[in-house]
Amino acid sequence: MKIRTPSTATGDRLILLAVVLLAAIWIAPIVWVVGLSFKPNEVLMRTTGGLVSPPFTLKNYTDILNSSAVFGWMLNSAIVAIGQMTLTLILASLTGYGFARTNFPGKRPLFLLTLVALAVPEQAIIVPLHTMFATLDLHNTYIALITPRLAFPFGVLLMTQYFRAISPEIEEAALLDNASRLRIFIFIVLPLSVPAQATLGIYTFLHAWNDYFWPLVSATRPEMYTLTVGLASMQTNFAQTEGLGFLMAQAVFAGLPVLVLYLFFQRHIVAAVAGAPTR
Amino acid sequence: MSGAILPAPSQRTATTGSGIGMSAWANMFFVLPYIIVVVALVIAPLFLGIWLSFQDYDMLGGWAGGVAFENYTNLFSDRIFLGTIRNTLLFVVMTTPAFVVVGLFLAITLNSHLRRHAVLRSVFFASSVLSVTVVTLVWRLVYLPNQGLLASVTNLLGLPGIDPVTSETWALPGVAVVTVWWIIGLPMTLFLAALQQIPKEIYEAAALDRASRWATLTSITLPSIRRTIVVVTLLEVILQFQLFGQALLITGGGPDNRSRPMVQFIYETGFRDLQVGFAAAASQVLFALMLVAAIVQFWVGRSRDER
Amino acid sequence: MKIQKVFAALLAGTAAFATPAAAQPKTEITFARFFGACEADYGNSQDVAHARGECGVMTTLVNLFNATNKDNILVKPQIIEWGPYYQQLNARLSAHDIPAVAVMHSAQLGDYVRYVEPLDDMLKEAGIDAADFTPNARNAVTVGGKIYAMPWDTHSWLWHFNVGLFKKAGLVDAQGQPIIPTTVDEMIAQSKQMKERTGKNYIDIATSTPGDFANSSRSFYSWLYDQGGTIFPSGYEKADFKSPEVLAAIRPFELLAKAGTITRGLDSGGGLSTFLNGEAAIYLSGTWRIDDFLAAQAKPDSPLHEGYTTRVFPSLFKTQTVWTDNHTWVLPKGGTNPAQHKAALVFIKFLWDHNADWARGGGHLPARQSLMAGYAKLPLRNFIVELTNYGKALPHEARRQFGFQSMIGEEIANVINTGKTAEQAADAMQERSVGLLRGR
Amino acid sequence: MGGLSLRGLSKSYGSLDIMRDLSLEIADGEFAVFLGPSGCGKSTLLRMVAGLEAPTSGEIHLGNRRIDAIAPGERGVAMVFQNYALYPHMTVKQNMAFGLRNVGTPRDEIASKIAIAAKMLEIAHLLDRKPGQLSGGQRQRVAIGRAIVKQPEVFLFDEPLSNLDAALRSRTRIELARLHQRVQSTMIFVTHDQVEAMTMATRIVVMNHGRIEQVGAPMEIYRKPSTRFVASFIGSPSMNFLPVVQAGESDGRALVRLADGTVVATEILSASVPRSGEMTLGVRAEHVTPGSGTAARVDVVERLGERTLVYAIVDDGSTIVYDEPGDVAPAIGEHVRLSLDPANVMLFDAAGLAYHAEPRA
Repeated sequence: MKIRTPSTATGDRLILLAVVLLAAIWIAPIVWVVGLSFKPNEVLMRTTGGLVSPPFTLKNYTDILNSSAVFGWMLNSAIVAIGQMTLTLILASLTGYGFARTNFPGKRPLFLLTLVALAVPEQAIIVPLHTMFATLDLHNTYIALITPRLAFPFGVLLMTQYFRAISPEIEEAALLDNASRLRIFIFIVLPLSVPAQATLGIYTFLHAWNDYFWPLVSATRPEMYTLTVGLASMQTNFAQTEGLGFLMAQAVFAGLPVLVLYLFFQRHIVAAVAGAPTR
Repeated sequence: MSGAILPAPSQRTATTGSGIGMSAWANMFFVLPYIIVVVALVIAPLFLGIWLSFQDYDMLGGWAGGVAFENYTNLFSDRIFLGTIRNTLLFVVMTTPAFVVVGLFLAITLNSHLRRHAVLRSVFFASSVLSVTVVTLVWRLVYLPNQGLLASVTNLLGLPGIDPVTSETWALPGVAVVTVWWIIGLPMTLFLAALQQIPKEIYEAAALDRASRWATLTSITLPSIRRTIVVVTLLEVILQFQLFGQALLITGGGPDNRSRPMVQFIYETGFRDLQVGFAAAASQVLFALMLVAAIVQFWVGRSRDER
Repeated sequence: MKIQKVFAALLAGTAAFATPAAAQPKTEITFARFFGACEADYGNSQDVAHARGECGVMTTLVNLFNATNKDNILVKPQIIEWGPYYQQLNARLSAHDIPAVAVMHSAQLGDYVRYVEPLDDMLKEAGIDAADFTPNARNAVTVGGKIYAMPWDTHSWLWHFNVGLFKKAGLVDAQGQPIIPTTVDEMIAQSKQMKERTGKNYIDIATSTPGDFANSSRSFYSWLYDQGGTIFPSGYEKADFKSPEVLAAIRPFELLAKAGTITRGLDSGGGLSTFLNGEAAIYLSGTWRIDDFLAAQAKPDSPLHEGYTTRVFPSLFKTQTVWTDNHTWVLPKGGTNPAQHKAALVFIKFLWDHNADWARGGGHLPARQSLMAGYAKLPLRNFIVELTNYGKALPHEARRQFGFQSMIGEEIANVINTGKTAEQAADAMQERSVGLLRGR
Repeated sequence: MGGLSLRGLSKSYGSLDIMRDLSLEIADGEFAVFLGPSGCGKSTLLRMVAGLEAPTSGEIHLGNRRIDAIAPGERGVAMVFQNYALYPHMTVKQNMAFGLRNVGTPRDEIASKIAIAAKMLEIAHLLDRKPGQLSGGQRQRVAIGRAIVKQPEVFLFDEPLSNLDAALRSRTRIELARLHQRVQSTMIFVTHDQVEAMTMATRIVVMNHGRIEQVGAPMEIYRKPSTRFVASFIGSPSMNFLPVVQAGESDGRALVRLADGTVVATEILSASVPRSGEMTLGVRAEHVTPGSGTAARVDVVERLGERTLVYAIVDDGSTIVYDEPGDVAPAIGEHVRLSLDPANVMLFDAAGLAYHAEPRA
């Protein structure tokens, strides 16, 4: 009690130290990836150490950029990821609000259905899903690339929880302000859920962007490849031994857009709504 | 606070009828689009999968008719499969607490507008943007016996060598470490979003009450985000039950089947060995386990809620 | 459905950007393959003679064909990563999204035989002389007496030697060539001598990931065939891993592991760099690595500079055989209309005519007997050229060959990495084979 | 126009009855305060008027419209919530404008209404801030401003002062009273604080257990509480309650005997008082005077400045609080004699029902 102030300062420093140490562990492999991406593949066949010593090369990156299809794949990935993110956010928000704040016949069983869907492993449905889309002749379309991931029960659960935590008085105030349920949803509830939206948005985007197996079996025409499938198709059969630098460059190339997106979004995760300084 | 005075929203509206805004039936339109999607894209394929699990169906060899429970009886006499259940459960038990604790620690520590905190958040998120292929490639370099980074460090410190690739004991923990490293960004971000919902005034009040850091954590922060902790735990359990790529690409499930997860078994039997019906049965077992885990957690979270 | 249509219409606009402008009325055929893409290095190059590596040769071959064929045919490659290639192919077959021409390992052919066109007549029609197939290639594409694929190569399993280490260990003959062990005991003795004299491991093998498990099983099959052994003594619905031959084929790994003269827990990158850095005497890998090591040998700072050579995976038993596999081209059923079908035949004939380029640039043994003499003139190929006569593969009747390869490889990796005995491994293989052969 | 009529309202959640058959008329322009302990149903009643909760049965009329079936926003009521319920992501101006925008009020009209309200509430300089940047008192004003701009027929206040500190609370009380003078709208104010009720109300509705205990003007309720509950809830310090037995009558007025045997005269008509049963005598501190009467010993002395409260213990152990008018208070432990003003003592029967003095003709 009495000596709190100094101990808090020490505690702060200790925690910061722990975080910085942890961050060092976290960033080391990433630095390694970036470092490897600038090394010639032949050198990497012998050693993956010596990151700071020459030779360096940009060839791994120029090899990617020289592929005529790569920007088409990137566009595909962007369409798929943005489409999936947007639609998931809309679906999850609407549904989360419906479950959190409204009532209707059959709400309980429908919420249970969501929970059940949550527990369905991807592997359990991928074969039937592929067959379904084949029957509908939808493979090699954006619809097939986007829709299978829209049923994202976790998103619904997350939004439900988040909406529940918003004070009901605010909505009641809006109700008394003559706002319709939809207006309340759009003008009050959605803006208040920005941190959750940003989180869910990043996650779905990342998931869609990095997805591999489904686009692999669904988009078989090279012009419909996503970036992950396209980049992987460029790898030779011995990529892991002969093309390590190239692989790493691909990883950096494919990861960069998501990282940029995160940097953009994280302002909203640590948002201005509740986090605005009171003073 | 208001929650204590006002009845829960669902309770309130339950007796409302047409009293407030829209009618009850109309509210269903909030969830209807999603329900349609989930039925068409999850529930329907799930039932197809369940049907498949009772068939002898080879992806290329074709359909050889129903076999009743044969796929299931075969599964439960398959030592490899039983091993994957053990591995999967162990893995969930290893990683989920790590995700929650580390994620929480990072979120609480880095929840501010400070520039250096923003940078650190990005660092912890950055690993998530890598694909599993690259993540495992790098970590295999770390884990390489004798020459890898880990071996160098343990040698330097004079510790006994930990060799996740060839050790039956360390294989699964090795995969777990990679997994936590890879996707800690998600729980951290979820916790950050939840922390944003705690009103600043509560912390100010606590500061005025001269609450210690620990007291603030245990009596304000944790209770305020308890629901999120439940949700994150649930999510991580669900996600980690579906461990696949990291195990496949780091250890291949070995040594001696000690790190092969259920999904790898499903993948190998279904997609490599083409035994779709058999793999479907294994999928249903995984589904059942995950469902039980989800229900138990939801029930635990809920019963605490009601107290 | 309606929403889907609206959505599709909306997206169609966007898709138009991603789709290259429609080509002239050419006969387009799809060409599914792995081997990677290397536009950066080969772009639109048609210089097949100077292409190096599998990717380079395939890319320039298709470029050349598209530029020069007289039948107005356009081959559209659909390139997929090697790892999930067959999973994707399965998905495509079940979705009736079928390529006109596809690459296939001969080990897989048995599983796919009812999905691909029998080619006896078509090869004739295309002007491909099946009599020119090497014995190994003929065997590889023939199922039940019929040809189902055009063979493209034979690849096989070798010992790659660091001759310098062998010299240092005193294990070279008068000509300075490594002494090749002929029995298990000799091999173990050599390995111990190597370790004593040089401190280096004798055998370098990658054993830690699924991609690497093939390394152990290829070795296993080779030693099994050397004894005339089989894992299918009584039909293909039941495997037998209890025979003395099976145990004898696993035993060398157990002994090497006990002697501590084999690398443990390396992945493919680690295995390769171990050899390239002169940290092990013998690298277990395939025909496809020869050119890499020759290139390394040429560099003065390379530990291989003192000498590199290769031999067919040595028999430690009564006869010399070796595991082989083949890249082949198949025409999946339903992948073509009549015009495309004709075009596909023109294309595989073109490939057939360029088999020598593949052998030279890709490093594999050619599928054509008539090219063997020329191939043997390439560096070190004289040591391996004979293997197309005696190399063996599992019969096509054996199902789930991929599964067996992984399973056997994994169990042998356990012997190497975790000290299991040959008997324990064989028992595990026996048990797991039941699951693999279950169903259909 | 703005008279509010609640008719036979009942509310239950499942089998739990919150309110049974409650009726109440509130005249146009009245400042009615619903007063009662937490859980008494006052908030539920307010929320039913607002339309945030539907009565299980009964009707609500505003003027000559029946409003219980129409949407909250269309009822012509505005509400100030306990936690203000400001929209955190909107500026003060946007907060106030939201309700008007929802009904399609022209932009310039919105602006002028906000300007007027902001001036009245002295928040004009805060219009571009967000709630998170305001102090508690400022938020309070914004919440009121948000209600004012809608020019509702009825203002509803749900314990809006409970989150303010004491000084701010008393200031706001005055401002609210002033506001009521100015806008002349009907106001309903829910509180558990009897001071708020006494200071602001034109009429107080005391509630307990989902029932109305008493409705009346503040002084009426103070002087003539109809039940022991009301008597105990109103007034500070709380009324003294002493167990008594009836001791006959004198001149038709009831006499009661305290536990120590002292007989106390009252001005209550003995005919109105039930003959049998335990009775409780109630008397407020200001109607107890030291000098003669019941003996007691001083226990605690509370100096409030303008008055001094003395807590004295009677023989039977019960405590009597009284006002010491003089500057010189007795010392603790001192023995005093206390007399109760017959005109202002009241009696409560076992059921809590009150019997009041009857002025002599």
